[in-house]
Amino acid sequence: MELFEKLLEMTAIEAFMSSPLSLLMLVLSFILLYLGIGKGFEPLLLVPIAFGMMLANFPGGNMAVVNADQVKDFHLLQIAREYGIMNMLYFTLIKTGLLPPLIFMGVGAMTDFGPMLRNLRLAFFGAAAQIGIFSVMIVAVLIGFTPKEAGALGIIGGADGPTAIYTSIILAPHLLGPIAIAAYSYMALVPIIIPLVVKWTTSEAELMINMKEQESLYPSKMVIKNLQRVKILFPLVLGFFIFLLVPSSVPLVGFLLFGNLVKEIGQATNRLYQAASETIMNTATIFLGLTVGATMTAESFLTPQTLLIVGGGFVAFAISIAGGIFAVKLYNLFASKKINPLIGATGLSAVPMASRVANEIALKYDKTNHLLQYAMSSNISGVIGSAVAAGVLISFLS
Amino acid sequence: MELFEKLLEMTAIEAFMSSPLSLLMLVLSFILLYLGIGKGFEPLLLVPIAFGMMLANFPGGNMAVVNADQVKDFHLLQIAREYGIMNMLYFTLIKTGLLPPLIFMGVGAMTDFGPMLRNLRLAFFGAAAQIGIFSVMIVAVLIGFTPKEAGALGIIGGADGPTAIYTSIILAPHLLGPIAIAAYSYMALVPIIIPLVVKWTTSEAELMINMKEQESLYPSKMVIKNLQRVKILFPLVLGFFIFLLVPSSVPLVGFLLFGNLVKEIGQATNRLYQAASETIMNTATIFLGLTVGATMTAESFLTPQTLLIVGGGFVAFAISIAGGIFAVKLYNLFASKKINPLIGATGLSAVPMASRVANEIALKYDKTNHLLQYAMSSNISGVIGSAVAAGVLISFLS
Amino acid sequence: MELFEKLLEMTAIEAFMSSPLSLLMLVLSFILLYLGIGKGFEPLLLVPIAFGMMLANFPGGNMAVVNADQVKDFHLLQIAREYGIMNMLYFTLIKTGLLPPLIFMGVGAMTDFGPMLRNLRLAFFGAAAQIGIFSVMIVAVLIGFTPKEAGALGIIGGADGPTAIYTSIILAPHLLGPIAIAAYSYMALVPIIIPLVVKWTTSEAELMINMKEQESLYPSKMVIKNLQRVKILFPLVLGFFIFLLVPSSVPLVGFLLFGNLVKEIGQATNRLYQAASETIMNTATIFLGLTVGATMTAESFLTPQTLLIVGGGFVAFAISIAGGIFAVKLYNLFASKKINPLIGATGLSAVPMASRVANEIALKYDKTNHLLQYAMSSNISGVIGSAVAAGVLISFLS
Amino acid sequence: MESINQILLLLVVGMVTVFAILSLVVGMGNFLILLVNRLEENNQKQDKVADAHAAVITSVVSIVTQGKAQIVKIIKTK
Amino acid sequence: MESINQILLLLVVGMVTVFAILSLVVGMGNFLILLVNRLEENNQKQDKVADAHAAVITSVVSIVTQGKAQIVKIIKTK
Amino acid sequence: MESINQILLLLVVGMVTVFAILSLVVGMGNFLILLVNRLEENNQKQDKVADAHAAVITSVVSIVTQGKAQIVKIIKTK
Ligand code: NA
Ligand code: NA
Ligand code: NA
Repeated sequence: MELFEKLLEMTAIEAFMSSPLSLLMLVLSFILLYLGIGKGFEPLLLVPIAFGMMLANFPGGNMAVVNADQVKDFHLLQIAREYGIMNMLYFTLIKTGLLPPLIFMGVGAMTDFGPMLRNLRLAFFGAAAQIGIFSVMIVAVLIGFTPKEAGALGIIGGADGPTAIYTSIILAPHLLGPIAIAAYSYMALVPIIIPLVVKWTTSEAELMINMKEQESLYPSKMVIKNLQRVKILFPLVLGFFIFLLVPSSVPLVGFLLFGNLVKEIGQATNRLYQAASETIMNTATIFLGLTVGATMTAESFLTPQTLLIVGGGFVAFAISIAGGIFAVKLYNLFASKKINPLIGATGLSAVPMASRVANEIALKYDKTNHLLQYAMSSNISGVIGSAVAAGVLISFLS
Repeated sequence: MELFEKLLEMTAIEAFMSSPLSLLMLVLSFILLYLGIGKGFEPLLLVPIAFGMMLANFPGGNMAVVNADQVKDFHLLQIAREYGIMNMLYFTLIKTGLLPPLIFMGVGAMTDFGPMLRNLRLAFFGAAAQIGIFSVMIVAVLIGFTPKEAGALGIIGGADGPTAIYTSIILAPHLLGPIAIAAYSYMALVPIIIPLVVKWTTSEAELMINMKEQESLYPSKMVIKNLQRVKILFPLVLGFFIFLLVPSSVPLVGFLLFGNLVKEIGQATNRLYQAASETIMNTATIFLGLTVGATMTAESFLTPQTLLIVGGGFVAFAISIAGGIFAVKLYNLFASKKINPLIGATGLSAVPMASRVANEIALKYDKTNHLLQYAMSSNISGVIGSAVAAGVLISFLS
Repeated sequence: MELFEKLLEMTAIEAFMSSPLSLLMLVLSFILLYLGIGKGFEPLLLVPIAFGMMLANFPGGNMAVVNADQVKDFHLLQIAREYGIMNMLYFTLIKTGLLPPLIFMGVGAMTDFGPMLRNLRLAFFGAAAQIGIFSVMIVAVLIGFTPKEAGALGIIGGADGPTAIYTSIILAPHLLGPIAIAAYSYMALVPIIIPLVVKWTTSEAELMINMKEQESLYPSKMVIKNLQRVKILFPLVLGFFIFLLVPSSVPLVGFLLFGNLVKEIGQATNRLYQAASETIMNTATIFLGLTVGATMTAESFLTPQTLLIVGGGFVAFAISIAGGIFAVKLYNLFASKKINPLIGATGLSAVPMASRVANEIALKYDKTNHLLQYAMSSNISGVIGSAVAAGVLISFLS
Repeated sequence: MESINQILLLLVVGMVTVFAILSLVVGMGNFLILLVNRLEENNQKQDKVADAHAAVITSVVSIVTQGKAQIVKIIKTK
Repeated sequence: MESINQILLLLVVGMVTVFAILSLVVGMGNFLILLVNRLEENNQKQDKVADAHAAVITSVVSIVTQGKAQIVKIIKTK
Repeated sequence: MESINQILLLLVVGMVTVFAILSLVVGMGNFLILLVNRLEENNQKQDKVADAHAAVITSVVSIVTQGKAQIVKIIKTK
């Protein structure tokens, strides 16, 4: 019998009995794994997040990220000794805010500003589509979130994973898990959310506005004679102004533009491009996913706040999409060269999924209306828009 | 003359005179380099280990890993300042237990569970072949090792580098160097050890049991209609039960299964697979090798314990192989569908070398007896077996 | 009006007004970017250095590396919390001296000692070309630099980026920025500096010495029957002696030779070669560049010392080149098999640029005088020469 | 002697656990194979991504990425 | 109520800033395109690396690297 | 003045060391070349992996890895 007791003691079975909610968390992690693997919802992030969540919820596995108060003033070797490698990774890579800028460097190295530069005018709509961030923030304050928490919740409406994670780390690290889950899930659900909001807010006539037709009716005078050179100068000059006006966005936008710069320079900095877009990006994604997942224990996740975040995140997405659409409608009231409101719908970012969805919707109404290149313009500018919005929130709230 | 004194002072010559054993360590490091490069013994590990050993034994080079007591409560910047970069790397990456799980993630990403799933029954023999671990542990306690040291010594019989290193880090970090050397050396010597043990324990008739013949005599009813889907579900479901029953094995098995999962999902998580199997794996291998090598200074390595570890490691390997073989013999007593005892011999792991060796031996006795696919089943299950055994040891002894 | 005030407060505009010199630093960073991107001056290093410099000089961006005294006894999580991720990276990766050895590992993995082994005699001139290091050091002490600072300044004459950075980190971290800039800029300017010094110090007759002609007049008896095996043994045996005589050079030379070893072993250690020459190298280059750049704030950079470093660095380069040339001339006085003085000019290192420049100059005077392979010998030995010189400086001054 | 008893117990616990886990590997593996086989039989008729649909996806990706990306594999997710 | 006022102000500040930055994106982008177009027109005649020169570079690299490296792209830098 | 003397001494020590190390490079290099040449001469007759043996290895690897790996190089180790 001693043997059986020893065996039982070693297992996590008794511990599960005393905290049965951990089992619920395991079920949730399997659901997320199903969404990531079976349904293809942002698998690069959802699979490691869900796996980290699973590991964290086995009592005795020593993989759950502990409350920051527990490791106050600990140095990282102490954290590793007391709470294991997952906490070491979390407090070194995530809590310090290191990984989101590194991932943004990779995003920059994989972003082509070409479509935006060819349709610069449309970049405006990436601004209007940030309205969901601030609207939901206000609602969140009204229903009892602190301003910091409200800001972190609102930023889900920026439809940008690293931006949402970075903002949460700084403003409300205790909500990091649900915010990351909500951000990536809704980004994966963009093919459902955008058509829904579009149906509520636009008419068939508007959706039939053919971008190429408008282009030939009112041709742009602008010709780009050396796109490559423009693309090298663009991150430098743009950086100068953004850093000047919103210095708190430097960690995100700075690394984004650096990654983009080493890509556009080409062969001469190819080694840096490889590091930014592959080596660092892929490694950072694994560690970000696993550690963010490991923050989601029953105690930290199964709270009313999580439900509000999941709900609020959806509202923020919807308002952002509607914001972009109404900005286009407003523009169309005054301009003779009309814009398809779908171009506004992609302003929230979720690159490049949103653009593909917009393109598909447009083709349904007019088989010749290939507006993908146009949608990419507001789509990409939405990334800059939400990173700047994050900078403003951090600057005012932290 | 002042010049000559100054020059001499700068060199390591005087220091070597006061610690001539360091020269012996250099000779050992060159022998290991010869084995790794000239003889092809696990060069990926033995070359960096030997090089780290060489660097560590030049007095004044500041590359030897110091005793953990000397850096008690130091944070890593202090360690770097006082004891240089090798200690910084060692105490951050190894002493915390970080690298072995990361390497196991890579092992998982390079492991195909297919051969095991196609011959599941044979996976049992990966359990019997762990007996060497526990037998040698008992002997070690009897001859005076502490239980923790004995557990770390026994785990050499698991024939799995990262598992042995991880267990040593936790149970007996002062023995890490010789245990790592013994583990990787005997894994390299599997082509010599397995034939030896097989000769001692099996008859020619047994070695002539033809697996494919048995298969056609007693065909299995099981058909796998979608191996890919099974391979995705397998790490998840298996993980659930292992983590539940042996939560202390989560750092090893959890990362192994995560690496395997991102491989099997395929294109959707290819970036994670790249990071796990290349970027992280290769980088971790360099740092693991160099720092483990750098723990082997004359004081820490030239002890009677090292000889006992080298001897005990060999015995553990031999017993594990014999354990697997006898388990097959026992099975054959009762079953009509016979199994070649070589399938048991590969249960200790040392993937895939052990399977190749078993295959070669079988072919010597029967030119049609290609049992590689069968051997891989117990071979791979032996990896899980020893990781679980390590979890049990850690859970009971640490 | 409150709105406008709030907006202004968020920006860096007011801060720039109180520290207008930061604007000058931004101008300098754009000049460096122009040199790196537009002129192709060592873009792999100058682009990240310049970008880091730009980020650091936006007040409020929290990207400037602070004085080491400010973070005395801080552990890295504290540094991250108080001073942001750039300081975290700097104090973990640079101040500890970690990255230059890792980069040297990559340099080793990309260096082929073949040309040097085929023309071993010429390797001597890599020694003479280190004279610039020590001469400028003496001058620097005379004009008021401390010996440590003088050593760090002199090492620019080694024409080797990682060596210069490593030496500065240890001897004079407050001068790291300008020394790194000077080292990489003059390495990029080698196509201008070498011809200049050659013109001042050599006659046309000397430049017309045809290496292949000399070779056929006085053929070498040495034949290499198995270059591959020599190349594997070479780093090991050479390492033994260098580590014995100058143990303080182990962090640089040890990692260089390890990288070279895993390259020369070939397929068996290909994974380590990949990690050394790609994964670690590229990642380290990004972080080295950005953080070194981020040390250059107006306060730390706009000092008289910076001008002296820029001037002294040039003098060190010139003296080193002349040193190599005069060593050849001296040799030619006594030997009948003459050597083209351009072989001496490449001894300072700046591999492989210096050799290409020497080759081009030689071809101007004699269209058949392809001396590239010969120049590579002294060129590569110059890397070892300056790493050893750095070891001596560190050993005596730190 | 106490210590030796503990260590002997550890041998038993260890081998029992290892056998238990590898039994689970075998059992679970067989169960998963059967489960997936069952699912396969049900889904077999509807499990191909229509060729026409695939062609559209391929061409869209080609446009978006200006020919830099290509479709390696299309997985039906619903 | 204080807090709500602050948050409303933050909405205004935030949206103003985002619009300002994206106006800069548009303005700056147009300016850069025009600037580069102007530079292009001036440089157009002298902007090709002579084929002869390229051949020399290619062969030198091939010698230095013993055929292991190849010229991917030659950029004129002055 | 003390300091200047030290620095001058450092110049001498430094250059002497650098010359010593590079002499070792030359000497050691020549020694290794001769040593390896000698070894080569002795081993020359027995230094090839038999083609038949290589074919077996290649096919085994191909089976084990289901065609995913290929033999890049076979080194004789004993
Ligand atoms: Na956005
Ligand atoms: Na094993
Ligand atoms: Na040099």
